[in-house]
Amino acid sequence: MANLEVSIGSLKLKNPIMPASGTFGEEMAAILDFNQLGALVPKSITKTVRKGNPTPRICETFGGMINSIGIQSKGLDYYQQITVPFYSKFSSPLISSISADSIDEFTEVSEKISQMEEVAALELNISCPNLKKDGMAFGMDANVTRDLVSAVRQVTDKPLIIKLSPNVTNIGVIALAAEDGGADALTVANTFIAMAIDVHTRKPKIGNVIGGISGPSIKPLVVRLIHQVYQVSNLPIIGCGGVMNGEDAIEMMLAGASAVQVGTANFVHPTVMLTILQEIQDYMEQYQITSLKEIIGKIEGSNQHDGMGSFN
Amino acid sequence: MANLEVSIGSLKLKNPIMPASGTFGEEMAAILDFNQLGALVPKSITKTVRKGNPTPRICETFGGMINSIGIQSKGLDYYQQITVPFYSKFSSPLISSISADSIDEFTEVSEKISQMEEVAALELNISCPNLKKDGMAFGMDANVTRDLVSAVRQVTDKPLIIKLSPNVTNIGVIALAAEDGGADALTVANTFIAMAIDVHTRKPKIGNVIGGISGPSIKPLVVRLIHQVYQVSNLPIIGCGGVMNGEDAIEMMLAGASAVQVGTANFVHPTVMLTILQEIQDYMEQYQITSLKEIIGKIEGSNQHDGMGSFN
Amino acid sequence: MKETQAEILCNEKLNRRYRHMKVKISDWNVSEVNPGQFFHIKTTEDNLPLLRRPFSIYRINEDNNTLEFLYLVKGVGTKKLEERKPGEILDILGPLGNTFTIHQGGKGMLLVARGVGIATLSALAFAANKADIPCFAVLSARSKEDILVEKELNEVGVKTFLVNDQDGSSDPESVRLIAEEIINHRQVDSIYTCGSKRLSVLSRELSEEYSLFAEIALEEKMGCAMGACYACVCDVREGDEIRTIRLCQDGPVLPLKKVVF
Amino acid sequence: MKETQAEILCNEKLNRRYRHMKVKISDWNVSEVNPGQFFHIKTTEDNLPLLRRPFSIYRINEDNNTLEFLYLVKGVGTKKLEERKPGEILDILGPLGNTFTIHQGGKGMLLVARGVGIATLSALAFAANKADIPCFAVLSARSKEDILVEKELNEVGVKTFLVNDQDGSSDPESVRLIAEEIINHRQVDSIYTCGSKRLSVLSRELSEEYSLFAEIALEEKMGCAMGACYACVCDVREGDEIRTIRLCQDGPVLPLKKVVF
Ligand SMILES: Cc1cc2nc3c(=O)[nH]c(=O)nc-3n(C[C@H](O)[C@H](O)[C@H](O)COP(=O)(O)OP(=O)(O)OC[C@H]3O[C@@H](n4cnc5c(N)ncnc54)[C@H](O)[C@@H]3O)c2cc1C
Ligand SMILES: Cc1cc2nc3c(=O)[nH]c(=O)nc-3n(C[C@H](O)[C@H](O)[C@H](O)COP(=O)(O)OP(=O)(O)OC[C@H]3O[C@@H](n4cnc5c(N)ncnc54)[C@H](O)[C@@H]3O)c2cc1C
Ligand SMILES: Cc1cc2nc3c(=O)[nH]c(=O)nc-3n(C[C@H](O)[C@H](O)[C@H](O)COP(=O)(O)O)c2cc1C
Ligand SMILES: Cc1cc2nc3c(=O)[nH]c(=O)nc-3n(C[C@H](O)[C@H](O)[C@H](O)COP(=O)(O)O)c2cc1C
Ligand code: FES
Ligand code: FES
Repeated sequence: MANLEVSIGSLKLKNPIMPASGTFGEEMAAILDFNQLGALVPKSITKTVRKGNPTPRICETFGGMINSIGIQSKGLDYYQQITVPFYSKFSSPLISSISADSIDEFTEVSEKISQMEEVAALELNISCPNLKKDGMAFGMDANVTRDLVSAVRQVTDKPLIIKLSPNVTNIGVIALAAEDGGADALTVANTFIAMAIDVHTRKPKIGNVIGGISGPSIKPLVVRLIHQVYQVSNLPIIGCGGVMNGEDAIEMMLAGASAVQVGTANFVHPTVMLTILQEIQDYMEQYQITSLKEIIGKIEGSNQHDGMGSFN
Repeated sequence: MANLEVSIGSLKLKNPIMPASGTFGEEMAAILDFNQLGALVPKSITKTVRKGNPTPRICETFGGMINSIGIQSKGLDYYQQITVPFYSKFSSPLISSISADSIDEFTEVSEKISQMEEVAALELNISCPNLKKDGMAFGMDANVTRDLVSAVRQVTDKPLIIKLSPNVTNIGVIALAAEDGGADALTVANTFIAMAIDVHTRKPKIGNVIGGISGPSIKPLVVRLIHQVYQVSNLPIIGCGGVMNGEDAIEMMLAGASAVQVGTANFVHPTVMLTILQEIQDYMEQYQITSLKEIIGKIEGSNQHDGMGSFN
Repeated sequence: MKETQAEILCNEKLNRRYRHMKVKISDWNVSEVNPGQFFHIKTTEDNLPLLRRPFSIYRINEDNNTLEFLYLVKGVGTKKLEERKPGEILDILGPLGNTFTIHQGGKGMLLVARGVGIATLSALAFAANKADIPCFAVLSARSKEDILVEKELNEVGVKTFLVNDQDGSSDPESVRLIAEEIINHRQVDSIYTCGSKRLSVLSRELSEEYSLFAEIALEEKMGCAMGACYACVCDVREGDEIRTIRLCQDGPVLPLKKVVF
Repeated sequence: MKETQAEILCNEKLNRRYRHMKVKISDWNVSEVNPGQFFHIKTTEDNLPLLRRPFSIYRINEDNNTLEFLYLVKGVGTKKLEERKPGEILDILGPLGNTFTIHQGGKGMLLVARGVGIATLSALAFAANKADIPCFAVLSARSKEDILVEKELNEVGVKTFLVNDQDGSSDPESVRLIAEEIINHRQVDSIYTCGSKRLSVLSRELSEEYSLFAEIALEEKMGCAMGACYACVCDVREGDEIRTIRLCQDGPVLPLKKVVF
């Protein structure tokens, strides 16, 4: 059988497929064998309890959806007492996704979670708004990103994954800042800022007016971001955005991703991650690939292109 | 009958619907009555003849397409001698879209085209790469944008429309820079940088590796950009990206657009702009709207939101 | 909870706006489905629309292992669903959510349904019938023609009261008169509602005035329908506290008194 | 050029990979369509896939105002097209592009087609038949079963020569022997090719060696198919210069000698 193992820095995964934070939860264990996944990534946790945003919190778009959940969270205590023990029952490593409003809070939560043996790695959701910077997301500024990552790096020895925001002029610069700060890997990327209006009510379709778009419609944007980051950074990349099937996952790996997160597709078919794994195996068989290392970053005929500029 | 007139600064349009540059050409006069359009916007012109990019130049994505034509152009002489006279036969105003590699070239081309009475306005395609800045697009840097717009402002009295690049961290800052430089209106926006890989050949689906994505899949991103620009800038906005029908056009107007460009949809149905006009009229009738001014920017229940940050 | 490939047995127009669909389950037993629960249905095989759509279970047939749904043709998803033909395979995920509470030995129940809200309440009515609990239903709709499944309810002994907007009989005050008439004369000790905010408010008032056990089935846009995404939240009052719950997991059925309107 | 709502009369499987479709035009006359031209077809009403797909006209029937297409089921678009049923309305845009040049009074033409390339060349064969020009066709395919429309061509007097990959008869050297046999013995003064680069190279060689008039029909991905978007470009040699032309407007038929392989 094909070898699906990949590594994200020091973190060895039995396969490259894992859920994207916020699209996966404990309840899904009733229908999905968590032990078959490369890793487990629960919803981003915050220090304190958060109520989240007003409804409607999602709306559908052509080939995607906008969400504005607002990081509803039960807080760190609940996470440490209930969530982590729940996930530690499974053989797949637990990656804890963390959100916070300030560097201090990121550091505090990261430190506490790092002390838990059951947690294999941390993923920092730096697309969340930095209250100290007018609510602009941490991940939209290279200096803030570097400072944030360095601060968290001080308090943890666990693999530190930074989930980048795609809403930037040059993601390469942010990727390098995270690398500088001491990141071990990069998730590329979170949702794109989007908005939809109901022309009949004239109201925004999302209670919070704007939200993040995910799903197959964003995949071409994400493949480009992965390609760009792969060219400038040495860190392993976890691709994320619009993966619906095995070919989409392979496409991201060819662009440079070592592993792939699946989000919105879980809502469409709750066991889709297992289907994707099967399709990856079929692909490897078809092309006689024995290890996924043979395809990571192996796009052909692509001259080094910085991904800037217009091509119309 | 409903009044569909809108104005883009001093430019009065009989209706808000016009083609997006690069998706419209003289040949379409065989099937589409150009006199019914709000304005005519031919493909971006460059100073000299340009061959464009290698094929394949387009590929399809879920709900969209990537293109990398590479501004194939017959050059300024041909444009002045053949293209402009052709379009001047129609009653709808001609907006000349201009691309260039440097501020000097933008200025030179703009000056020459401005001297032609037949040209009603200029649209600067600032998503094209600035050869002086490592090929980073003009529109990705606020200072460059301001300098470019000011330089062109010196040489023309025609309405000056700046077509912004969506591939930026904060489009509001670029919009204000263009306004500062003396722009009369903003087109929001050009295509998003994207990429797709054929997993069977392992090759990029576009000869140029990366290209710009357009079509319905990007509409929620563009509605958000229009909303953001509308909140910070006083300039009239021309919405562009993913409009397929009348409701899409209305949605952009509610977000703040005074007029709307239609691109990819022309490939799907070459007379779609006329259908869209009819659908706008039907909508106005249904809601007893007598002038489009009643809906421009009239989204309800939207608190001033800067569109930054994450909302997952 | 399972993702099941169910065969469509019928998918018929009931009237201008509503459809009735019956599907056959081949790989598990429908007896585990309970009134109030719903299924998250993939309306079309390609991903346009992308997301599933939630529909309450209208009728559970243990004899032939089939499930029935009633739906309003509304937007892109239900338009695709409407095109699906008998013999085709429908991808359904469920059963999901919690269920109505039926008092065993209850004296009688009153259902107050607006529009397709009766889909959700019918499953309860059929169960009441099995449990020998008398059941009364006020069916409210835009017009006489939009009244749904009156016959099917009557067949199992549910006494129905029809009101509509056209003759004004559906306004809350008129419905109150009908409901009070039933409560006063027919031994009702519980009330269930679905499909209208105005009727929910009325039902709550009645439940307080007449000390009725009261539940409501609510709707909210859903992503996962499995408790993972926090899209489908709703505020509930618990004592002095306002708590946010997920309707797909902690609902769709809630004690009427807890709901924050 | 028009966007037409054509009624599908038939859409049948020819074999494992290919389909034949016939549509009825009601609002204009198909006599304005010429061999070599193509239609840009919306394979599905919803926008998945979004873009139209170009298909050559295979047969023009002036008697009943119908058009016929032959197509290979390849990816998402042709899979949707395959599902379309007789009686449904198909949105087609055309006729587009230029046409083959037929010498009036030509002595004879040789068609060299690979796979579904014969779709494009058949229209020419039928026109040759009308113009009383003898016509010979080499039909190359992966396997015997994949050979298309041999019977239809024979019926109008086209002499066909079948080659395939399975028995090796389709390699360019074998095809050269067949072609030279025809050219030498049957009075041929023109050659037309479509569907294979190897056979195009062979055809060009033959055209040079035997001074044949030679044309080729080419393919490239298309956006607008109306000359507006510059997606479908191809390089042509004009004297010492290389020029870029748009296949949808300046093609799909080109003088074989101008093509840059
Ligand atoms: C638990 C539950 C049970 C339901 N049971 C039934 C039923 O038995 N019969 C019936 O006709 N309808 C029922 N609904 C409502 C039904 O789900 C919507 O009418 C349907 O999703 C509309 O989809 P659309 O694509 O046709 O409409 P669109 O308006 O195009 O849908 C756009 C988006 O909004 C969502 N949406 C729209 N209306 C609703 C709504 N009322 N509730 C939740 N999401 C909505 C859709 O799911 C979709 O994501 C139920 C809803 C819930 C939450
Ligand atoms: C002028 C012209 C005439 C043609 N005539 C015929 C014909 O008569 N019969 C026939 O079977 N095929 C013909 N083709 C090819 C046909 O257009 C493609 O096979 C078809 O577009 C594939 O679509 P798909 O969605 O099934 O495949 P996919 O591979 O999923 O298509 C993806 C994209 O690539 C484009 N594409 C893929 N292959 C081609 C191709 N060979 N040429 C151009 N674009 C392509 C598609 O249009 C689509 O935009 C012709 C092409 C051209 C340009
Ligand atoms: C409903 C929803 C909730 C999400 N919540 C989070 C979150 O809490 N933290 C986070 O980092 N990303 C969150 N995301 C973003 C996803 O993890 C992922 O980056 C995004 O959905 C793109 O992947 P997809 O296209 O496969 O869905 C959320 C996405 C959705 C749709
Ligand atoms: C094939 C193609 C060519 C284009 N060429 C140009 C161009 O020359 N200049 C320009 O400013 N924009 C160009 N664009 C971008 C469009 O004008 C428009 O901004 C974009 O397509 C988004 O709109 P849409 O989604 O309605 O297509 C091109 C787009 C396409 C698809
Ligand atoms: S729909 Fe996802 S939590 Fe309820
Ligand atoms: S397809 Fe647009 S120019 Fe040919």
